[in-house]
Amino acid sequence: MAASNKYKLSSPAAFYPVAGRMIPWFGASAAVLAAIGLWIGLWLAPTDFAQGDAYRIIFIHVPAAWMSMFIYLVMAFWSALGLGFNTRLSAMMAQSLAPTGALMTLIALFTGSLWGRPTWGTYWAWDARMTSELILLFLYLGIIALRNAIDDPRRADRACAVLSLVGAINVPIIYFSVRWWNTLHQGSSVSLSAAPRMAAVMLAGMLILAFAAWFYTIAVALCRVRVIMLERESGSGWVSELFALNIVHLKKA
Amino acid sequence: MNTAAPVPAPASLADSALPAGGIFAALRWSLVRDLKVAMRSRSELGVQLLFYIIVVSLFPLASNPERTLLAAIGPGVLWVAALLASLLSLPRLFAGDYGDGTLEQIALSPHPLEALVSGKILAHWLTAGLPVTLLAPLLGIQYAMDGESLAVLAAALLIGTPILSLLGGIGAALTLGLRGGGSLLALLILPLYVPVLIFGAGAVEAVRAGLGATANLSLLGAGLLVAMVGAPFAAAAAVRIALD
Amino acid sequence: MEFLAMGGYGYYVWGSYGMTALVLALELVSLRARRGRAVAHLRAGGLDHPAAPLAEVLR
Amino acid sequence: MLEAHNLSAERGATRLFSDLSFKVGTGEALMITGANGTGKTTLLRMLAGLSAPAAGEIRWRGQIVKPFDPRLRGAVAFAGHPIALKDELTAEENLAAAAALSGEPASPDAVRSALEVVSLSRQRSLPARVLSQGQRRRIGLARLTLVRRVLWLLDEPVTALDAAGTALLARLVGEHVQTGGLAIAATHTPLILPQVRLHSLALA
Repeated sequence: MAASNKYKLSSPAAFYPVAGRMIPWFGASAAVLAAIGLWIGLWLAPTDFAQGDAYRIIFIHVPAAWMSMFIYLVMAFWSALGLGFNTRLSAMMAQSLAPTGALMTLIALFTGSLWGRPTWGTYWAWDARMTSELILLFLYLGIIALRNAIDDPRRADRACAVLSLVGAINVPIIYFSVRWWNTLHQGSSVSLSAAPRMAAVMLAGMLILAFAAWFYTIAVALCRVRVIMLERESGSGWVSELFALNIVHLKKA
Repeated sequence: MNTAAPVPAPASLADSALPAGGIFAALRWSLVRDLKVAMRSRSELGVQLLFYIIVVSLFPLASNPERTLLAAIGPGVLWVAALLASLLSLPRLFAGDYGDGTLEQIALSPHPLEALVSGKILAHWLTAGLPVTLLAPLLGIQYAMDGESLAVLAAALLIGTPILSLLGGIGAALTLGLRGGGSLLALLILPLYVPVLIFGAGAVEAVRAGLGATANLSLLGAGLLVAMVGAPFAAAAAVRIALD
Repeated sequence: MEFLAMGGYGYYVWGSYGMTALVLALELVSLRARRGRAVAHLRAGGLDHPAAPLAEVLR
Repeated sequence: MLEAHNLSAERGATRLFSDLSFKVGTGEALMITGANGTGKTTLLRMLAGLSAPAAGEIRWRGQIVKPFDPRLRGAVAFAGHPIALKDELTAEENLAAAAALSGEPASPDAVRSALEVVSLSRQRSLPARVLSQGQRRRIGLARLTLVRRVLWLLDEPVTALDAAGTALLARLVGEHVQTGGLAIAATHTPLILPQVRLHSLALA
């Protein structure tokens, strides 16, 4: 039974080399898109009359914020798949996305606060979107902490899957309640969404950088999932076979 | 020695039929049993209630007890303390049964685990959430809150604290038997408590601002309905995962 | 050098871009280190606990 | 009829046992022996439907059962380690709760007679906290007689039992199996079960 699904993509043994081949492609396209995006954001886009050049931070802040939300939903998707069909690979994919998602949230937070300083005069103004990002960061850290607290990989996969699904249901509720709370107290004057009117070139810059971030995330996630496989499948045959070959190869060279 | 043992005819239940009484029998079983166990260790309940009182009384010491300031921070303090009190009493929900092996018997019962878990969550609310709800208005007087906001505070807590128990039940089941369970549980669950905190404390704020709290209370009510339907399933799944 | 000044907001703009680049670089470095540890662990026979006798490990 | 087909189990990265197959029919008992850490308890928990095997499948009455399968939950009485008792509740309350949990609530005198079988009627209203390990094990036996289940899964049932207790255990298991039940026990000291078709399975 094991031999037949060795070549089905859902088995780690078959996915390991395939992921290996895909990583350079995603990495390269991420680099190219990032270069174009940065060139637009830092050079091509005109200086804004109100915020001067400080607004250029949105070319990093907005894509990172988008990605932090998007990665969480993709993670919840893989978790649901892993929980539903009991496939180890999808659970490993969910596990590999969490750190990058947390980092994207972190980037969104500190670029947002660095942008807030010149525009509102303070690093943190309890703006609706920034507050929701902060809570999203806690959700990510909760999943990573739960993952580290459980030794048995199978239980860790399923527990983190339940947590990320419960979290995914709560993310829109949290965003809605924080926005409600924000408008109730501060009104919309102090809000990041009061970005300068969106010239076409700026939107293009942000979209390109968003895709760059997405390809970067895929490349990193594929790298990490391969490492997770090495860590977890060390008992199974294909890993030792993989490394037995390397060792022999090394001896010959 | 004693009379011949009654030879049990090994009748097993019809293969997958729900036992008599269906989900309410299951819910009642775990509710009554958990309340009986809780009543037998009443002192622990008292200590957790004292925790709520102490935390609430600390804040005036940390700021100048000037009445208008206290009235402004009152709802927030009473609500955050309610979150922490609920969090503190959550391990009682499953950890005892997990430790003494009864959780396995509950999970292996023909009764639906979701109903059994709901009964336990209801018992937790009755012994943790409800006392806090009844106590909060009294403590609100310490915070120079007028009668109307105290009433809305009690109403918001009455609807909000069951949500805390329901969401908390999921977290308690997920962190069963883990190292650093307490703080891990806080990290997992407090972000999910944020909407309840916002609408709960917001209800009292809205009344003080003269806007009326119906919007906040109805949103809390909607949250409660969703949590009542969804949380037991997530918690039951988490229990099964923990027992694996 | 006007480009670097960013209209006086250089600190914030380059701060943001610099920190982002730093964070991403750290992620890649830590991932490579994690892979190195996993491979070394496999090369050492893939046993969960170190193969060396306990006494030697504790020393 | 309980069948296991090439079951295997893992704990962390190490494999406990693999390709384990056996059959236990009605009126039969199976003794599982093996040193500590060979996976006896893991196997019993798998058969009870508490945990999923790493590979292989379990059939109950010819149908494959997944963990927490309702069919299995209606048929299994699992006496694990530790005995499932609430320290705060009395012996009687624990038994009544266990019976109600099993879906067939027992009348107070049924509970009392079950306690009498294991000669614990004098300790009827003592909280389980104050009972000795042997007495707690006897309440576990009383639960087996009270909660009528076809498949008994017993994990180290003899521990902490005195000679009389062990004899009582053997008699109860024997009667259960002879009246068309099944029993699987993980044990170090083999149980002497007269006139019972006994299989044994050693885990290495």
